[in-house]
Amino acid sequence: MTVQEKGWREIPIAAVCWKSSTEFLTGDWKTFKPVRDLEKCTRCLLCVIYCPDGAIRWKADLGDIEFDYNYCKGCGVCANECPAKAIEMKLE
Amino acid sequence: MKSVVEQKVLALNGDEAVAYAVKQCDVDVVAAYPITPQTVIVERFSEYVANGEVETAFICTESEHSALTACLAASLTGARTFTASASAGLALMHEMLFVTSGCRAPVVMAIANRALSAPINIHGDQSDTMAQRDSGWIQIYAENVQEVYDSVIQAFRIAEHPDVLLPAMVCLDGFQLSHSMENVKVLPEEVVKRFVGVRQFPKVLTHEGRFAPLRLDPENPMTLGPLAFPNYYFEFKRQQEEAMKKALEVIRQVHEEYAEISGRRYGDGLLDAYQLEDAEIATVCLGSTAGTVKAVVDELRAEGVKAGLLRIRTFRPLPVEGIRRALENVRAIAVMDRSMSFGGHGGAVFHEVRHALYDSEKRPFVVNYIYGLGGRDTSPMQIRAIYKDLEGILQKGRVETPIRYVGLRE
Amino acid sequence: MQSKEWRFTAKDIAEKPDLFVSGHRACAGCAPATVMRLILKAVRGPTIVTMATGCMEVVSTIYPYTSWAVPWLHTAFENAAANASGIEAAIKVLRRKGRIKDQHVDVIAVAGDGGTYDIGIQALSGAVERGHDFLFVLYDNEAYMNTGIQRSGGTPLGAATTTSPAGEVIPGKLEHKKPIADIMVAHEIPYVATASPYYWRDLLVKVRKGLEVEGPAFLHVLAPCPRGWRSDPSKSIELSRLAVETCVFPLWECVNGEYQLSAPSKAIALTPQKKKPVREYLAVQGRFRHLFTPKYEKLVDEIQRITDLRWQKLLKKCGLA
Amino acid sequence: MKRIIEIRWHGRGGQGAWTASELLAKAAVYEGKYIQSFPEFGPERMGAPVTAFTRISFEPIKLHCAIYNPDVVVVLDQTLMKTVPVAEGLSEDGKIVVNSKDSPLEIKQRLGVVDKVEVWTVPATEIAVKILRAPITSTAMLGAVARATGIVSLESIKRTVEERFRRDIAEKNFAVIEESYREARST
Repeated sequence: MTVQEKGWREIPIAAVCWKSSTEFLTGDWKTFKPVRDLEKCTRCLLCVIYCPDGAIRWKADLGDIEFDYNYCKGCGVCANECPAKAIEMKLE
Repeated sequence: MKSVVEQKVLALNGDEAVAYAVKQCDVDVVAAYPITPQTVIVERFSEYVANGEVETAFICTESEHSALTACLAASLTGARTFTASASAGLALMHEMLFVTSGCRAPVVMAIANRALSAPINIHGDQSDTMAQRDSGWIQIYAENVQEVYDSVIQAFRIAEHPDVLLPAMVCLDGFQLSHSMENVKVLPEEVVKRFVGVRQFPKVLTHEGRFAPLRLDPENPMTLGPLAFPNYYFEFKRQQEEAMKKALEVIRQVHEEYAEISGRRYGDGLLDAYQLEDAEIATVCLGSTAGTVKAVVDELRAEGVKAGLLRIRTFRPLPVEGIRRALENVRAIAVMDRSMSFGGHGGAVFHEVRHALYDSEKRPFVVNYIYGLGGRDTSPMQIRAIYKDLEGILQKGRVETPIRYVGLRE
Repeated sequence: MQSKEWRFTAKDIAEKPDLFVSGHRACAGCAPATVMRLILKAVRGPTIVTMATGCMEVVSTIYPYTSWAVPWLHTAFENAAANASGIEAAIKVLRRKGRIKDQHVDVIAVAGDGGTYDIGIQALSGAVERGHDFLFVLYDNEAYMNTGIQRSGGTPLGAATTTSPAGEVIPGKLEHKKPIADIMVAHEIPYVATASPYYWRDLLVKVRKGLEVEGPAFLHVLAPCPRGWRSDPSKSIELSRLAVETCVFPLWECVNGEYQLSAPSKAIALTPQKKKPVREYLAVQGRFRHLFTPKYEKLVDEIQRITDLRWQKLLKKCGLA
Repeated sequence: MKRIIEIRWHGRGGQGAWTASELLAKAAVYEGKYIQSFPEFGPERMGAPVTAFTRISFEPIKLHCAIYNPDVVVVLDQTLMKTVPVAEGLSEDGKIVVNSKDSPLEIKQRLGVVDKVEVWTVPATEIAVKILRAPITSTAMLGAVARATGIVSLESIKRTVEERFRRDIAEKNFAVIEESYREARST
């Protein structure tokens, strides 16, 4: 991190965390990224459930899922577990 | 100025006095594990619980490590908490002592000071608490049973003070105080309750971007006890040091406020100077032996010897300025340590008192006496001999043996 | 308790916001991270989580960041259950005294295999003996992964770790995995269960049951670790299925001392030909690679033998033998 | 009277030396005095010789050390005199109170103490067995100590006994205390 970090008088005592990890993007860890075949996908939502990073979201308004590449680490669990074989891991 | 409250006189031993004080302090959670000579504290408190005299949740844990952990977690959930231990028990808590102070949990703990194994010994000395002096806990050493009672009540106020928020130990010499029955004036319960008040919580910024009271609360989720890398860890340690510094003033204030309602003072709450104003020779001592020293000082004064004593009541934070001011006009000083710092050239108290005097103009002679290990009694005769040694140093104008052992068979 | 049926549909779970949020720094393919997400999908109301030192603690709370949307506490390695004791006791008293909102708060203690089988067992045993009302979740990745894959009491026979390496004369870990869940059953607590993230609905129901029961509950979740198991990160959830299908890690629950197999394992009990050989599970993990050499291949038979033995014992306890 | 009186108690584990020490101290508290009561610091074992200490003073007590030169020694079990130097350190104008049927003079000879020392005896075991039906001598010795020293009044001792024991047991102990007070004999 390049930002200027706070001094001891400024940070809350007792090391209480003051940022959500959603502000820490882990998406740049990946080599492969999951790409979905919209035709094959049955919206069974197993990938949403299994993703260790919570990087696959169910969008109720769209009635569909969405990959959040800001957090996806490219592990491939979603592709491996997809019963319809609708997800392919592609080199970034 | 408030007027002194009318008080009952009870005959209590040190452990009973601790339990009695805790009973009066509206404590929410007590978690403890028994160990001699602290057991009576836990036993008496269990009786209060069994008889419905307190509203406290009492957790009889399977180890001291869990006892302190439970107190820490309860404290961070918003409870006023208390535990007690000694010797091996305190040593087993070692890890959690640092976590407790690092989490800024104002846990109060009584320690019935006892020697550390090996060989195993159940008797009094201060090796156990001295070994924890760098754990970030406030340490108050009591001279008599009355002071034990008074100090426990004060400890809650000090530990929970928003400028402090540090855990505090009240140390009472094992057996000499823990098992000695003495007169204890006790305040009415409602007076104590009013004095300690209800716990207040400072507000801290959380990950939700809000300021919320520092405690685990589903209404205001907060993450406590995270991992801090080298980019942050240091800053938290500096914060703890600042809290210790502020504690000096808070201890003095709380002591003074308590004195106004109880009529009892122990020096300024940090240091208890006895016949020091014009003293040429003096000892420095912590805990119950300071009482025996005072009796000897009385005798010496009657004989025309300009003897004095500085009792360090608050050892953490160490009142360095106060020690220097109190001792810089004394010509020869014997620092008494009831523990060893193996290979460290004298005991811990010796190191720190000498350190405090390094910047003084006059640089008095400072020698060290290790005494009372494993419960060995220290008699008035032996203390007289220490003052005799100090007179000898003044006569000769030099120190021949800087570190000596009291009552040790050669 | 058993009268109620919990319906956790995939859509319910997908819609429920994560309480263990993105941006944590677990390795790619970390099943323990999936387990954390799933546990928190099953909470029923105000909840406090306390955690032992370990992978999940470290990756989720790197100051100033936190991945926890619930109140969360870590103090040390060996004391997650003692933390829970203190939190639970404090809440009871503070509610009684009117110092906090008068509502039930669930307390979940989470620890890895190190913080449960080994260094944490004393505090755990003490806390459940005292009857505190909390759920203890063991996410078992079968070694000290946080410090670089050292063996624990939960490491299985034959697994190579950095402190039980497969050498010229020693084929990895020589000892069997400690039957930790049975040890917890022996404490006569009201609820003990095992779970696997592949069978996510079963896991969620068990978390909920553990929370709803009065008194201590213990949930043992197998959580494959690609780094420590030397497996492909994409296979983590699959491995958690294979462990069940081979009966290396059967799914069961023990309610008030009564054992019963959970559906995935019960299916195998009723149709034994479904039971897969352990070889299938071991072969995809690098930590067992040395067992597939002529020198050590006999150990695969030994693992099969002990797996079968333990499975038979379990069937007997469930009245199915 | 001296400003501070130091008392040493000798008994066997389970005989109540520490209890007696505490009861006497509490009685003194009722009279507005300052006290200290402590055991010889160590694990107590039934039957083993034990020592307890009491200080009673008109002003706050600063000392926190063992008693080296007691003004009063109390021996709860005569058989201890064979193995324990019970009179050790006893001040020259001190007093020693022994649970014994023997005459004070006999005990004095056996102890070999200097002439100025006052020796008192009381058949505490007999009194206790007669009234309490048990050889528990702590309260009987308290009666004798009150008589021998005048440190505290019988009334204060009774008050502590009343506070410590159940009503019926307290009543019996009052009788024990009164009888031992009457029966105590000195040189």
